Amino acid sequence: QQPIDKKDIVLVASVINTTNPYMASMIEGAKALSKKLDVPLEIVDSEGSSQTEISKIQAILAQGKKVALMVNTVASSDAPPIVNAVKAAGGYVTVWWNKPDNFEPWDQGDNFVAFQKHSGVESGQCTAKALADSIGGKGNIVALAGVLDSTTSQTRVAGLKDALKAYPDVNLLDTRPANWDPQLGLKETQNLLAKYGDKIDGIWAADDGMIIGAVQAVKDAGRINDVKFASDGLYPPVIDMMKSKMGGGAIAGETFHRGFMAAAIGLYTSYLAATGEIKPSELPKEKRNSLFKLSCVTPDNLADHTKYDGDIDGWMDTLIEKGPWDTEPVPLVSGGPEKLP
Amino acid sequence: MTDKDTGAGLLEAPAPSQPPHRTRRRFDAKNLGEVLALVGLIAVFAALNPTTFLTPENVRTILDHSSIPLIVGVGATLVILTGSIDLSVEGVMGAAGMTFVLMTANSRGSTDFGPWAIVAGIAVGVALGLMSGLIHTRLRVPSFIVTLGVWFVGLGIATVLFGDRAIPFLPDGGIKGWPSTLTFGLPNSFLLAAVFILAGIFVTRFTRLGRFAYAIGDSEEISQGNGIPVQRYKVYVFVVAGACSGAAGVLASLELGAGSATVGVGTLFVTIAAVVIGGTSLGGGKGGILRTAIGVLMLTVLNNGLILSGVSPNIQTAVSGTVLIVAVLVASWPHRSRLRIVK
Amino acid sequence: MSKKALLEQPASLPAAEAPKNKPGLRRPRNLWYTAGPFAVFLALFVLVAVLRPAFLTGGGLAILTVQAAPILLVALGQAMVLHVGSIDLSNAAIVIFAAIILAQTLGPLGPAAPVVTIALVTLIGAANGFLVAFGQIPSFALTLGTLGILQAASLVVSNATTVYATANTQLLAPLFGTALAGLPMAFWVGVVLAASLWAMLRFTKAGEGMTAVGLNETGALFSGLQTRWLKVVAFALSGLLAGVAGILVIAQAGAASSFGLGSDLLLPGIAAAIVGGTAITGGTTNPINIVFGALTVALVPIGAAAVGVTPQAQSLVYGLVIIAAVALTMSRSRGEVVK
Amino acid sequence: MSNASLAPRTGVETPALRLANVSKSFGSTHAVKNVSLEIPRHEVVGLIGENGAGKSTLLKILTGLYQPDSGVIEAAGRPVRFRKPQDAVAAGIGVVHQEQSLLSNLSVAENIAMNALSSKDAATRGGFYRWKRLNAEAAEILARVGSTIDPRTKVGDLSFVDRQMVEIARALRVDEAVHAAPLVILDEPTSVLERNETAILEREIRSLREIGSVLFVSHRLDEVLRICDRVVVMRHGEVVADVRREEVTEDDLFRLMIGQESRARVRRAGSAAGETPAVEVRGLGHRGHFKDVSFSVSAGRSLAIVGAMGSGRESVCRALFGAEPFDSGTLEVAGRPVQGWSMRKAVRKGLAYIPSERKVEGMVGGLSAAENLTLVHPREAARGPFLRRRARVKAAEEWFERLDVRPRDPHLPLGRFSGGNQQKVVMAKWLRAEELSVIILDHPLRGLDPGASQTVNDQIRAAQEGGAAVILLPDTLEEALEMADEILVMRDGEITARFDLSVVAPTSLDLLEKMV
Ligand SMILES: Nc1ncnc2c1ncn2[C@@H]1O[C@H](COP(=O)(O)OP(=O)(O)OP(=O)(O)O)[C@@H](O)[C@H]1O
Ligand SMILES: Nc1ncnc2c1ncn2[C@@H]1O[C@H](COP(=O)(O)OP(=O)(O)OP(=O)(O)O)[C@@H](O)[C@H]1O
Ligand SMILES: [Mg+2]
Ligand SMILES: [Mg+2]
Repeated sequence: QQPIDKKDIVLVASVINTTNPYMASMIEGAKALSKKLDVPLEIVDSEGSSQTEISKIQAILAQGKKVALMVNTVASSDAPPIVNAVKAAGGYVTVWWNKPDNFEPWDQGDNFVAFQKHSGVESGQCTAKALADSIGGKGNIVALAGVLDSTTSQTRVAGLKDALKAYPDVNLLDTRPANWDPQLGLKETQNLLAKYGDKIDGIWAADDGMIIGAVQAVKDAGRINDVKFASDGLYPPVIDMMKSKMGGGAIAGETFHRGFMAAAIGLYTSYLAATGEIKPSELPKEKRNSLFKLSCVTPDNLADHTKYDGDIDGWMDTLIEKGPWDTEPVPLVSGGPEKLP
Repeated sequence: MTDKDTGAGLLEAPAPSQPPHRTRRRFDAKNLGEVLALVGLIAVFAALNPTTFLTPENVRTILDHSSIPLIVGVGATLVILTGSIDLSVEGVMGAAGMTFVLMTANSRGSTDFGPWAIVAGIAVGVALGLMSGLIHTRLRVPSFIVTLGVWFVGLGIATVLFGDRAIPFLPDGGIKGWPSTLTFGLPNSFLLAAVFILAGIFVTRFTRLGRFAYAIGDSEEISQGNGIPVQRYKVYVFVVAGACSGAAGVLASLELGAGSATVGVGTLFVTIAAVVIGGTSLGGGKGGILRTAIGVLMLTVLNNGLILSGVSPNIQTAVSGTVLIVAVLVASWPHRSRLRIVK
Repeated sequence: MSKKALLEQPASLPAAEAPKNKPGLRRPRNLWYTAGPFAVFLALFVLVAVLRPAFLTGGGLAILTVQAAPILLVALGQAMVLHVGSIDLSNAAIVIFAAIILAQTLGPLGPAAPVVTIALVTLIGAANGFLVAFGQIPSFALTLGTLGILQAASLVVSNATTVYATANTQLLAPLFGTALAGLPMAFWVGVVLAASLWAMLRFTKAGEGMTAVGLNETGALFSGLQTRWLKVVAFALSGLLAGVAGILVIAQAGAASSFGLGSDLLLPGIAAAIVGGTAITGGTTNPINIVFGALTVALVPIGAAAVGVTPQAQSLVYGLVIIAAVALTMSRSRGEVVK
Repeated sequence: MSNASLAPRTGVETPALRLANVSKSFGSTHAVKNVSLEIPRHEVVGLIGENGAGKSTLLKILTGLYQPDSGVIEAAGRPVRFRKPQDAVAAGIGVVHQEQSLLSNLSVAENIAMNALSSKDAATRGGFYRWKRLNAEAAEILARVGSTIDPRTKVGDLSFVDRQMVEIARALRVDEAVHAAPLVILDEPTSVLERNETAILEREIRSLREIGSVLFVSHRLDEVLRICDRVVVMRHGEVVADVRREEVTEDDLFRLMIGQESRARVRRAGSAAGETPAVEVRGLGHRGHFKDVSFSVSAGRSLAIVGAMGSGRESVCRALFGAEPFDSGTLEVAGRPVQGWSMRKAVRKGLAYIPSERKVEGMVGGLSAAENLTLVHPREAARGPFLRRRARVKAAEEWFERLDVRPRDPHLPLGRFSGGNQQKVVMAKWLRAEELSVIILDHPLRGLDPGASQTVNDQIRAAQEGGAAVILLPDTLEEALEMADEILVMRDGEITARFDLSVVAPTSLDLLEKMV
């Protein structure tokens, strides 16, 4: 396929919703990259629905535009129809976070440029470790998972359970799905607090959206000084909680990865393929099914990670300079697919 | 054929004389059925979880969790009594909640209007309820579809208000802690819900609004013929429902301590299921707010009890679904007949 | 009951009366009522095409029909249930359940898998209908319950993960791979099913019986119609059509998961049925118009995105357009009670 | 209306209500054409006319439910416009509609006071109900019509007759609401009433005449002549006669209404009992409804069951047709005992049931007349699962001709025909069955005008001659005596007497004696 002229390209970033801080950050990153590259951008809001996601992406394709698409798929099964549609329209797509296991970019041709994610297992492991350490390697914890059928949530929970093997005295009492939602995080935590009372020493969540509700529930129960939290994503509100040493350092562990980085890396990968700067079929497999570095954050090393949020433009410059696979703090670390422990 | 005999042959003979005074039935056994089911559920879970279920802590959790569906249930019951339905609950809660959060002191630092923020939140509910009511009555679009649309409209307003900036948090202290603070040993959120329920019962027994809701649900045409301004009262009912959803949105935001467009998530199905389980007929005209309250408590107890009993989340919806079906089946079994029409 | 039915009886009729017409044909209803759903769709489509001409040239219609196909199937099933005066809240859950079953059986069973899947979900639909008709449970409550049960069943069967169709996917490929008149087969399948249902309602005893049940179930009962079985048929059809929609999910995505593609068809399905002129009170359904209802419902998000409504405001637009579309296409008559 | 001093000084002779050239049409139907009439004070005016003559429409205009297309209405000498029901109430007009219009889930007191409740009257204070006062007022009005219903009872829990009394009580409430002399309008209030209640109503109408005036619609010409001072006859939407009671006989009225002579009533020649009964019940019982009911009817014979309200005769008929269950005894159709009896099986065995609640049970108003016609026994207008629309329309046209259904449009939804014509179609749908064995008629003439009644009666006889057994629940004892070969009397769910009319000829009084 011929490279597409830069002025014909449209960047498209598809996000699950517009109100989750991670998604907001993705939009921010997409906008910043679009400005840097001077290529127009469209945002697709899936409103949490696969149907909506696919139809909106198709609507953009329908206008005959040549897209460089980054899509944070709502569910794994969304990837094939999106890839097929993009392929048919002659665009390029990079998928973030979810795809079917056997649906590999190299089997689909150049238009499916790459699949990218941060390791879920690693995320679960590092937050589990931080949480277990913070309660002195001994005690009871509960876990809040995401939507039941989400692979992201499942890998993180698998990581949590794996890491806990090293802590025989830490007991995982219960795992409840809270659908990534703060309100459900609140309710489920309240139920768990009622069920286990003062037994709970730590709360783990698959994502910071839910930890916001969990923290609120624990505060209401007056136990914020007794319970530790660990979760994934280091959302801005959680940074504040860590910085303020809320509950005497209640937030024990986090992971660092950024929506704006994910969106920009994904978009930029597609963009490079669209302009012909990379030829996907010539890339090694780990660059087409990639796991990016995920940093474990504890209150001690928090400061190392907050610097990026203030300088998104600067980071974009580095990205464009170094390329999608080699930009700190999220360089490519290995190829997928992710293996469950 | 004309009747040539005069007088004597008019129709049938006099009916056997009736008992002089038939008193109205205030309480029928069916009411007790739902209460018994609730007691039964409590007994089962108390037996399964002797150390955790009936603790004050857990009872408070249950009451706290029931508060939002209870408040929404007051409006939903009124609407359903008129024979309409209000699906817009979650959207209205989102819009009202976001409005409230952004108008009170919050981490985004927008202007703080103090208590007016609560008023504004409820006003958004009222406005959306008014919109539903007016479109439903003026354009004569079925309430099902109007409120489905308004659900999305509310969600859209909430999303626009949320924008793409950081989550607005409520500051610690202040009113954020109010819902979970205890008064007389009960969470304020539940006490507020109780006030709504009592007010709702009062409205349905003693005011035109409530009585006319029943009348309209029985038959709109007859109500119209009896001079009830049907369309106007339907609008009122939707406004009340909007206000209830608005208040629930404000309460939910207070509980969460942050603004969220999806603050109402899951409320609609719980509420409607509670109305149905309570025995209010979706056809309108039959039922009541107390019944809905019992239905809400049943569902909240069920949900909480299942979690306490360690039922796998994968099958939890199946258990709730089965209980819903069994509850309705048991409630309607005595009324089965070959002529009964059930929609 | 009696009083209400008595009064609502004449109400469900459209007001306009045409003079005597050809024998063998039902009196033509109000023209707008017949053509409304098509006109609304056309107007919206033209609006989008004018604001964004590229939408038309880029094969917008084909994309639209891809999206509309599953909505159409679910809406047709819903309309059959609405036609007999009930509602089916579980049909989207059936879609997912069917898709998961199909994904698991397509490899081992091959061509028999879709048949088995459809048979299974038709039975599930029939079970819904059986409980509604013979258990005398209001359908709203019953299907709310079966919705929960089916959701759990999907999670259990799929082990709460994504299930992939591993082999024989080529069997389903023509659904979205082949086109007829520029539109995918999947959509034509929906259109053919709509036409068959239209003919069923119009030309068969069962169809007329279902109409009678929807208009006045007591009257139908006293005429010796098997009203209860007719309801079972309606629910079974809803299950069957949901099963076909499940097949489309696998044809499109090759995989299914409990909360993935197809899980959120309930509300669009109901909206499409009603935008297509189906009376929520029963007895008035035109399956052909539901095709346009489904197209309209599918067009709104696509169109809004295409004409560049900001993402945050899109659900607002969706809500308003659905209300407006129904307000425009609904059949109303003087004095009719609208609930 | 409120300010009497503004009224033109027209003296005592000002009629309570005057209509001048009032017209109302629905589409192409001129329901009411140029009607002018006066209802003087202290007079009871009867209004009669065929089904569909426009009576109900006229009354709906007078009560604010419809707006006239043209014409003037004057109340107490001043032109008025009733835009909503309360306007009419404010002008002192109370009404009992032809179809009951009570809210069944509200209490009796609320229903009686509804017009006041919905118009900021003293019954409420700032939107709040004054229950005590409501109940007291209602009890007082109910006492006036001789009813002992507790005003707090839910209307839905009342019997049909009690509900009618509540309707009447509500109409009477207008004289509480305003001080002007009330006009009470009664649209066929007696067609559903028992004799003693009719008597109470008559008394009440007479006492109303003392304070105001009454407009009274009925198909019972004898009753009209007994109660009314004057009779207005409508035909095709127009007033064709306005006569004083003394000037006319029932036959005159009949002729004025229908435009032809009333036929003399002849008793049908009795037919002998056949060998095998078409239907036979032995010891049939259903707890709480009826017990130990035994009878048989053979082909070509007719059996009438008479009894008071609550005698259980309707339940027996419904059990025969499979609409209600029975828990003891046997039912044999064509000599064979039935098992798992249902309406569907009944229809298959050639039973027909014409229920009294026509609009709910007897038909599907939203379907066309032709479709209704083939709703039962569809096989005769179908090929396999497919309908034969042409054959059906032909059948419909034929039956329309035979029964003189008007309008002659089988495509019109049945709900839009007038009651009498609906009843003809309902009859036709059963009569066209190829093997009709038993026809059960529950008040087949209720609400029908005399002309329509004749047509329907003719059809019943024709069916009987065609070999069907007839079971009839008649409106009047005379009807039973005229139509039946055998009469059963029921009381409290049991048969108290049997009369074989070929052996004895009982009088109405004989029957009455066994009923109470
Ligand atoms: N709402 C309506 N819409 C259309 N036509 C109507 C309507 N109401 C009445 N009509 C027409 O007006 C005519 C008169 O009807 P109306 O009900 O006044 O008759 P009626 O004299 O009360 O008959 P009955 O003795 O059966 O009660 C009918 O034949 C009918 O065609
Ligand atoms: N929605 C409607 N549209 C058109 N015509 C109507 C409608 N409703 C009623 N009608 C007409 O109004 C007339 C009166 O209707 P109604 O049902 O009162 O019959 P009726 O003649 O009073 O019956 P009955 O003889 O039992 O007293 C009928 O002739 C019917 O055709
Ligand atoms: Mg009439
Ligand atoms: Mg009549």
